[in-house]
Parts: sequence; structure tokens; C-alpha cells
Amino acid sequence: MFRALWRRPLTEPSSERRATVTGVNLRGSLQLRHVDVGSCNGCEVEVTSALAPHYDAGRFGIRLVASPRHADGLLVTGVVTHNMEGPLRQTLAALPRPSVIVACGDCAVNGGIFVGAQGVSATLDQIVEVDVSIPGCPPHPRDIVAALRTLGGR
Amino acid sequence: MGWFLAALVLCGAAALVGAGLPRRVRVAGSALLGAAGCLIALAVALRTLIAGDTLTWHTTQILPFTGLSLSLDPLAAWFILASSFVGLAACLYNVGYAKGAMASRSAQSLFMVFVLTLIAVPAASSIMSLMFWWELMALSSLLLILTDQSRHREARSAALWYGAMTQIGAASILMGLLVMTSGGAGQSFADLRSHSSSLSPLAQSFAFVLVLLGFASKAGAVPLHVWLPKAHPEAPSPVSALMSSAMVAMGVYGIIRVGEDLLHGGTPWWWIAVALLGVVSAFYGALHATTSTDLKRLLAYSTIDIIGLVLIGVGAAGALKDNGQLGAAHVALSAALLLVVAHAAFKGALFLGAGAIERATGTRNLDLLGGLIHAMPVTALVVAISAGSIMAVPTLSGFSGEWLLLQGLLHGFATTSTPTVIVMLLGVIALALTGGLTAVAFVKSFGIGFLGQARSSGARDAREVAVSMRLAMLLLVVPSVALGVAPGLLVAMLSRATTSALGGKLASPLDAGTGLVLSRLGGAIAPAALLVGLVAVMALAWLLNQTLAQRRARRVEAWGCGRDLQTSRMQYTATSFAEPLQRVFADVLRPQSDVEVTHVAESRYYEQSLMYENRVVDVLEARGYRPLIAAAQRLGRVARGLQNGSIHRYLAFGFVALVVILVVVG
Amino acid sequence: MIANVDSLSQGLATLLQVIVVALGGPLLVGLMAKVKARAEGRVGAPISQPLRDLRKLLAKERLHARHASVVLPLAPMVIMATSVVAVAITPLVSTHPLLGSSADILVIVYLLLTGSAAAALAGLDPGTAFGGMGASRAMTIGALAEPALLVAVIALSIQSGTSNLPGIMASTLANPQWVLGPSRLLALGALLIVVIAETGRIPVDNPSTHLELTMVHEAMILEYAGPELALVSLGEAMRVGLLFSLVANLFLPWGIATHDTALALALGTVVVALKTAFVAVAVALIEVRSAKLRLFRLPELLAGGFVMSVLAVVTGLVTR
Amino acid sequence: MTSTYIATLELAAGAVLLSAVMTLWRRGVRSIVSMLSLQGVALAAVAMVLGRHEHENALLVTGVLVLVVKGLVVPTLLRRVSRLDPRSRESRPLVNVPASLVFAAALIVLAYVVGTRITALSPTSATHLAPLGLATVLVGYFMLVTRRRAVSKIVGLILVDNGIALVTFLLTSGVPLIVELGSSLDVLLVVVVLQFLMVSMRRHSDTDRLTEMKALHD
Repeated sequence: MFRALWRRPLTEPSSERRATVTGVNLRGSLQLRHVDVGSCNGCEVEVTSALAPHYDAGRFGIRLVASPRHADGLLVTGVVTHNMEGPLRQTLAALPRPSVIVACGDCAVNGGIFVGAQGVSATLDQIVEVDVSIPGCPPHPRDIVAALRTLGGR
Repeated sequence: MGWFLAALVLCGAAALVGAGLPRRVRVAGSALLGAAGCLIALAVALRTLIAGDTLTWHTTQILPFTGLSLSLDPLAAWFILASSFVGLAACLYNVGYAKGAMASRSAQSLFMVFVLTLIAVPAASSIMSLMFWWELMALSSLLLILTDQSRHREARSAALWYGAMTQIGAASILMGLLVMTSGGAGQSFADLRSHSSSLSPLAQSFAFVLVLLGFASKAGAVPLHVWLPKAHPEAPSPVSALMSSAMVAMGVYGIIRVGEDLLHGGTPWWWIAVALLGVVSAFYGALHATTSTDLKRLLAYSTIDIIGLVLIGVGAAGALKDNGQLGAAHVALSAALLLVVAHAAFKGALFLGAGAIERATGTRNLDLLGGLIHAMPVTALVVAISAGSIMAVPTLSGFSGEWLLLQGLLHGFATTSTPTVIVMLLGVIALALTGGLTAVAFVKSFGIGFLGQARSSGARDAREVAVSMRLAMLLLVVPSVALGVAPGLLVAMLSRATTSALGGKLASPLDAGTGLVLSRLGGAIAPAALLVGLVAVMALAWLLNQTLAQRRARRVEAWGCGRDLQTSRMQYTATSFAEPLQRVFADVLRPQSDVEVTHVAESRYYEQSLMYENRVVDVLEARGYRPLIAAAQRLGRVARGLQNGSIHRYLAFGFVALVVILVVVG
Repeated sequence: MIANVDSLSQGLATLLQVIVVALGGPLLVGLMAKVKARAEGRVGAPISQPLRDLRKLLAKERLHARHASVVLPLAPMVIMATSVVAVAITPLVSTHPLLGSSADILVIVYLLLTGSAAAALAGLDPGTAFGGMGASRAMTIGALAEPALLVAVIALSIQSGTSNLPGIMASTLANPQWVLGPSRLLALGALLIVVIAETGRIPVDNPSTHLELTMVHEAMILEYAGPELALVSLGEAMRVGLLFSLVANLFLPWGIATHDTALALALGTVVVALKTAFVAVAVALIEVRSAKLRLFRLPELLAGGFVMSVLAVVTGLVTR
Repeated sequence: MTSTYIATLELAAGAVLLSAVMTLWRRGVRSIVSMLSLQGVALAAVAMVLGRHEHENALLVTGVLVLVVKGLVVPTLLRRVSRLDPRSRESRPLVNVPASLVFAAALIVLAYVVGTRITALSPTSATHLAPLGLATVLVGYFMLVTRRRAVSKIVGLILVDNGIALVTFLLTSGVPLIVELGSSLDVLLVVVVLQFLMVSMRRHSDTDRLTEMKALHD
């Protein structure tokens, strides 16, 4: 295990950063509260790998945190179901301002294949204004990292 | 001395007023007289501590045959300082508190008698005077426990335990003191003092052990404590405050007075025994305090804890003195005395606070309280500061005492006697163990009682209590802060008290100043400077909050992980707060818990109701005293068989006894 | 030992200490995160990341829960104040900060306990389930760590004959053979366990957990946002810095500035930073190597620390 | 020279006691055995340091012997025994771990009280440390009484043996070589017998928990 300390890390080299989303200045630190409002867990797998050694979103100051109070925004995956609409609204209310909303995956961006399905109550943008969308079903971890870097500013 | 007598007379007059006047003026009148008496006693005690002299007084008018003798030296004055201050606050508190049974003639009168005895006991200077005040103190407090009729059963049981223990204790003290008179000494303390060195070491030790048993049971030392967590909570709150802060101190006073003063310090093992009692009490009391959910019972156990620390100080001082380490002995005894006064103030305030909570909500069960800080800000402030003091938060009085105690123990390690070193080590360990446990107990009582949401309708509808009660509580907060910020102001008085106890020249290594400085031993604390630093940083942080973000914080719903339903029942209770520790110390506490599940009729996979009950009973009472009582009862039944009414048998008993005596004597 | 030092330079040294720890504490937290990341094969965030987080938090808004009282905004200030004052009086960079003569080790211990109690009360204040759970657990761990801490500290004090921190350091500097004595090493072991418990690191608590049910410290501060969260985090980071550098200084006091020249202070800063970084890397490696213990296995760990500290006292008495 | 001598001696004697306490602390049989090995090394160090200081070659030889037998051979054998059941842990000792640690602390204090009486007879820098050996004996005995696994019981026995050896080294500055040889071989024999027993026990009853073996079979 200690050998990892001397060896080259498993993370891929970082690419060029895309332009920062205007109006948000988080100065190189982005904490997100992850809310799964009705996902198939495909996006969760990709979010996990975005944070895992190979893509290592952590090196850009991106972290998932345990409370919306600690967060700069929400990372929403899945399509908004009836059961999760209430919790989502509560989580939104618990965010300190200024805050950002990230829709991760097609379901969160526009409802994806679940549009109009029985258990779905709304799409995310009907509930809250989305700042960054990450399309894909599921999105590639590299895309997730790149999109989040436009918010984090690093 | 005239002023001191005036104080006693005023308290006595207060008792008469309480017994005589009609209801309307009774409470206020007796409180006024009692408070005046306490105030004068306080002033006299301070004068004696500053002047360092001894006042005496004797009369044959009051007690037949022997007369009543009083004497006020710095040691006695120190304890009167504590009891008269708490007495003052309790009298004031009583004005707002006394309603119903507590406002009755008998209760008011007994209350004032109790205050009177607490001031008089340390001043007694002969065996008969001491026993007179002592028994009066026991009797008045015993009857006061029975005042509150709403919890009839508990109060009666508490009174029974208390009465039995205190009478056995008093008999033990009396026997011990009488042993000291053997060989023809008089009954005044001056006679005993000059005579005691001519007693054989065995007689001295015998006397000390008897006296120690009596005083230690009054002080609530484990295993003689069983009455305390029953009696202190059941008494009306001003009485509990007096019992817990002033009356237990009388036990400590007795041990110091007889052991150090009258018997001149004796041998080291006496004091090792005292310190060991202290170690056991401190740990046992702290542990039970953390798991108690009845607020007043928690406070009673915490009294056992603090008195344990005091006894560690007293024991360490005695052992160190006998090993020739007078400097460290002074420090340890100073710590014990400082803790007595600090404890009197903060425990008094806490018991009065508990009384306020009980008055406002109708319960003292922490599991049913919560959110009281909004309705009762003054009580919350008082309890917070007093709890901080008992947790030894730096710049509050408990810290000064505990720091000094640790210094005494630390420098006591320099002794060469191994048993004494072990006492120092055990003392340090007890201090360390109780420090954390006390923090749990009082974070629990403040956090569960005053913060969060109300857990019952009583707590929801609480209102702040009467002005006189609030004033009395605030009065008791003053020493907690003053002794914490500037403990050095009392150093001169403390040195006189320790010197009058340990004898010899004025030899305390404590330097005068605002903080506590032991320049010869290389230790010092400067709490005033700490306070300035703490306040400055807090002010800076507040400014930061005000300037950086928006000025007022936005009020939102508490974050409950997105749950739609959040009720006050989802909060941790006092029981659940202490549950992890209860589990860790299950071997000592032996908690009992029952789970009862009722299923719905249709399926046993669905529960209709679930009842969980958790009890922590006093192991020493259940395993130690109950079997003893049961054995005594069996013995009684056997003895009953001996007497069948036959005159022949009774005569035969007498004859056998005579023969036995002759055989033994011959 | 503190004679004839003018209070201005003492004050400057104190200020230097506070600034060094206020900046260094978050850097230490970042360093530990970096070591852990590298051990996992990640690049990891730069060690200055905690400072960036703090800077960002200061610009956000404060939120208070509906049932919360004055305790909620007060607690971060108390945590911060106890940490700062403890840092100010402890000899870290210089042996004689302002108030060094009254820098008693017991004051430090109880200041930190006060900070923990404030955090626990803040956890109970909003009246939520997890806040109470965190408070209960944190106080339990604190209560079990306290004996080991105090007795270990007493072991050091017995050896030096004083519980005054500059005094302990001065006597260690004068008696270098103590450092490798069994009493010191045992006390060091006990203190390391306590420090891990008090700073909430694995195996006692996992500072980066997201699962509320496994939380200890995080659960208490779930309600804080913005500048108040920054105060709590900074206070905690300073506590980490204080405890680590105190352990380093108690056992290897060399390099600390014994007089207040600029050169000595600069050297003292560098040396204490290196020593503390060493401790931090060691703790991070322990974290990497171990799994978080169940709450009810913790008494074993802390009882071990307690026995080590008792052993330290007894061997200290035997070998004196 | 003397100060290094004292420091090393203190350190080694302290390590003997510490490793005894650690055996109570750890649950895994393997880590218990490594603590035992550490203790053997520390004990050997005590003997050798004393031998060098007193210029006693017999003590030096004893030290080497202790190092080989108690530091290497016995732990290796015990490790082989424990390998029969690689996951073997002292999962539920008769007295739980925190309680036994607190008990150990009390025993150490007791050893200090009694030990200082003994050492007061001939106070030198070596005899001062004898309470540590006494404490090791008590802790070992405690382990012998409260642990369920056969291996742990043997470890307890060896702890007692090591503690006695430490006391004798320190008090008399050396055990006759032949005595130490005898006791070391005894220990070795016990371990070998244990190995046989374990193998056969396992074959018959699939456990080595002694509490589960109340009834004897033919």
C-alpha cells in the first residue's frame, strides 16, 4: 500500500479547462450535495468513478458532502419522481446562497426516456433553474469532471 | 462574636415568624429575617477569615448540664462562608417558591431552623453543642423532605433511608468523640485538643474511624451514600440546594476538624482511607450522574462526585502532612476547601435551577424536557454557567479548584512513601475519569433540558419563574464567575483556613494575586487573562459574521436529511444520550432494560406498539444494603422467637448474661 | 525562565504562533488528505485546498434552524476562541509566549474540552435526530479519551516536576535522555491514541463519511453553513495543528525558539512546521492502514491508551 | 556510559511490560504472538545490557539463548500452531478487553507497591526496575486465567516465565545459565506439546476453545 506513495498516481493527466460559467465564483472549491431523485443508478456509478483514482475529480477541489448546508450546490441525478419531489424541495431550501444546480445525466436534464412515465412528477428544470447540464445516458466520468470544473474554477 | 450570635438569633426569629404569622406575611417576613441573619453570618465569617483570629462564646443558659459553646476560627468561618451564602440565596428563592405545603407554618419554620443549624454547626466547640446542632440539622431536614405530598411514596422511602442513615451516623460520631474523652478529658474541643496526644494510638484510630463513618455518611461518600440520591431530590428545591451544597460540606468539615485539628493529623493510613473513599465516590458518583435522567437525582449523584474530589484533597493533604510535605499538603487542602465553596455555589444554583424547571414544567425528568432556553432564558443562563463551572471550564470556579487539586497531587508525588504515592496516583486517575464523565452529564442536562424542541406539553408551555427566584439563582452564579476569574483574591483567606486546620505557622505556598500562583512549586494559572483572550476572539468572530455575510442569519427548517416528517420525538433523549456510556460501563452500572413488543392481530411481522424501558438502580443499594436489611429482618424474626412472654425465660436471660459477664471479666 | 523578556516581543511571538497555526492547521488537514489520496493512487487536491474551502465559505450566507437558540451561533465562536487561546498560550514556536508562565497543560486540556462541549451543545440545539446522535457519541469518546489524556500529561508533569508547559519543555531540553525513556515513549503512545480520538480521525471517526449513521463529529455540525461553518472548520483545524505540534514539541522540543530574535523565531517556525508535518504524515498513514472501529470497540482502543498512560506514570516512578 | 546503560535498560524492561499489556489488548492470535516475540527480544536485550555492564559472559550467553529461543523459535512455533486456524481470534475472552486492560493497570500499580518494598533492600539502577518484571508476571497470570484459546493460555504462561526471568536478571544480575537453559527448554517443550495437542484436538473436535472441552472423550 505504501508503494503507491512513491509510484506515479493512477490518475490520468488533467486536460485543458473549459471556460468558467459566468456569475459563479467559487475560487477553486466546489462542494456538492448529491441527490438521487429517481435514478437507475447508472449515473451514480459514473459519478463514483469520476471521484475514483482514474479521473480523480478531487484534485480540482470537487467533493461530495454530507449536508446541503455545507454544499455550494446540488448534483441531481435521475428523473424527479413523486416520492422524491418533497425531499428535493427540502434540500433546495436547505442550501445556503449563492448556490448552483447541476443536472447529471439525460434523466435529470430533460427526463430522458422516462418523460411522461407514471411515477414521474416533473422534470428538474420545472422545479428549479439548472445551471449546468451534463447530458449522456449515463454521462462519461470525463464529461462529469469537465462540467464540474467549469463551476469550480480550477 | 456578638454579631454572629445576632445572626443566629435572627435566623431563630425567622423560624418563629414562620411558625407564628399568618400566611400572607409569613413567607416574606421569615425570608427577610433569615436573609438578614445569613448576611450577618457571612460578614462575620469574612471578618474572621481576614483577621485570622478565633472568637469564642459560652453559655450555660441554653443546654442544661453542659452549656452551649461556640467558637469561630478561620476553618469554621470558611464553611460558614459557604453555608451562609447559599442560605441567603435559598431564603430569597423561597419567597417566590413557597406555595402550598412549602408555605405552611411547619415548613417555613423548619426551613429557617435548617438554615440556622447550617450556620451554627461549624461554630460548635464542644461535643454536646456539636451534637445538639447536628441532630437539629438532621431532624429539620428530615421533616422537610416529607413536606411535598405529591410524591408521597418516594418521599416517605427517602425519609426512612435518610433517617436511619443519619441516626446511625450521629451515633457513630458521638461514640467516636466519647472515646476521645476517655482518660478524663472534658467535653470541650479545647480539652480534647490538648488531651488527644495522651491517648493511645489505638484509641485515636478507633475514635477517628467511628467519627469518619458518621461524617462520611453525611458527606455522601460511597458506600455510605445510599440515602443521598433519594433524599436530596425529594426535598423541596431550596432545601435540596441547602442539603447538597451546605449540609454535605458539614461532613467534610467534621472530618477535617476531628482528624486534623483535634487529633493532630494521626497516622497516614487514616488519610489514605479518606482519599480512597474519595476516589470511589468520585468515580461512582460521576458514573451515575451521567446515566441519571431525573435532573435532581443527577445533581445528587454529581454531589457525590464532587465531594469525592474534596475528600481526595483532604486525604491527600493529611497523608502529605504526615509525610512531612507541608507545602503540598496546604495546596491539596486549599483545593478541597476551594472546591467546597465553589461546589456550594454552583450546586446550589443548579438545584435552584432544577426547582425552577420543576415549577415551570411540572416535571424534572429530562426525557420530557427540551427547548426551555426560549421560555426561561435566565434559568438557562444560570444553569449554563453553573454547569460550565462543574465541568471545570477554565475561567469558572470549578476549574480553579480542580487545577489546585491536581497541583497538590502532582507535587505530592515527590514523597517517598509508596502508599502515599499510590493515593496521589489514584487521585489523579479519579480526577481524570470524572472530568470526562461530568462533562457528559452536564452537556446532557443542559443540552437535553434547554435546547432542541420541547418533548412534552409541560415543557412547551413553560414560563420563566418569579423574580425573587431568578435573583436568587443569579446571586449564586456570582461566586462561580468570581472564583473562576480571580481565585487569587481568596488566597489569603484560604491560607488562614488551611493553617488553622493543619496547624503550624502560616505556610501555604499559594501567592496572592488575581490568578493562582505557586511560585515555589512552579505552576500558575491566570484565568483573568484567559477570559480577556476568549472574549476578544469571540468578539472578533462575531464581527466577522456581521461584516462578511448578511447581518441576520436566514431562518430555515432544520436539516433532517430531506424527511418530510420531523417531530420532537425524533430527538435524542437523555436516556439515549448516555446510552453508549451506560453500555461501556455496564459491568459497574448493571443496567436493566425491558423490551415489550405487541404485534398487530393480522401478522406478527408488523408491530403495533413497542415499549422499551431502561433502569439504572444503585448497585450498592441493591446488592449491598438490601441483603443487609433482609438479614437484619431475619435476625429480628429469630429474636422474636426468643421472647414468649414467660417470666422464667426472661429471668434466665438475665442469669446467663450475668454468668457470661463474670466469666469474661474474671 | 521568563525573566526579562519584554512583553512586546512576547506578544509578537504569540501573534506569530496564532497566525502560523491558523494557516498551518488547514494545511495539515490538506496534507493528510494528500497523503491519503496518494496512497490510494490518486493525485488528490493540493494541500492548500482547506484554505480555499474556508475562503469560499466566508462569502456565503448563514442559515439557522427554526428551533435553534442563541447557542447555535455562539458555539462556533466558543470553539474558535478556545482554539485560538489554547494556541496563543502554548509554547509552539517560542518557549515563552505571552502568559507562558501560566500555560498550564491542564488549561489546554480543559479549553479543548470546553470547545468539544460547545460543539456537542450545537449538535443538540436544532433538535434533530442526527445532531443529538453526534453529540452523544462525541461526548462519549471524549469522556473515554479524557482519562488517558490527563494521566499521560501527568506522567510528563511528574517527570518534570511541573505541569507548566514551558517548564516541561525546558526540563526536556536539559535532560535529553528522558526522550527515549520508557515513560516518555509510553506517554507518547497514549497521547497519539488520544490525539487521533480528539481530532476525529480513523479508526475513531471518519472525517469524510457521507453516511449520517456512522458520523460522530460531522453529525454535530450538519446544521452549519457559510462563515459559521468556516469558523467551526478553522477551529477544528487549529485544534489539529495544536495537538499535533504539541505532541511533537513535548517529545522533541529541539528547535523551538528560546529567545525572541527574528532569526530564532523564523527557525522555530520552520522546525515546528516540519515536526508537525511529520506527525501528520504518520497519522495519515495510520488512517490509510486501518479501518474505522465500531463505536463499541472504541473503549478497547481508549482503554489501551489509558493503560499505557498509567504504565507511563508507574515506570516514571520506578525509574526516577 | 552509565546514563546510556540505564536508559537502554529502562527502555528494554519497559518494552517487556508493554508487550505483556499489548497481548491483552490485541485480539488476533497472530499479533499476540508477535508481541511475544518482541518481548523475547526485549528480555534478551535486558540480559545482554546487564551482562555487558557487569562483564558477565554467562549473562551474555543467556541473552543470546533467550533471543534465539524466546525471540525466534517459540514465536515461530506458535505461529505455526495458529496457522492451523488462520482467522483465529481471541473473540470473547472471559473478561472483556477494556475491563482486562483496566485490571492490568490495577495489577501494575499493585506490582509497584509490592515491588518497591523488595527493591528497597538493595537499591541499584537495575533493581529499581524489578517492579516491571513483577507486573509482567501478574499480567501474564491474568492472561492465563481469562483467555479461552489454548494458544493464548500458552502465551500467558510464557509471559509469566519471562516476567520471572526479568525479575531475576534485575535482582541478582544474572540467573545461572543452566537455570535459564532449563526454563527455556521447558517452554519450548510446552509449545511443542501444544502443537501436537492442537493438531489432534482439531482433528477430533474442530475447535481449540478450552471452554468447549468440558467433557473428555476416549
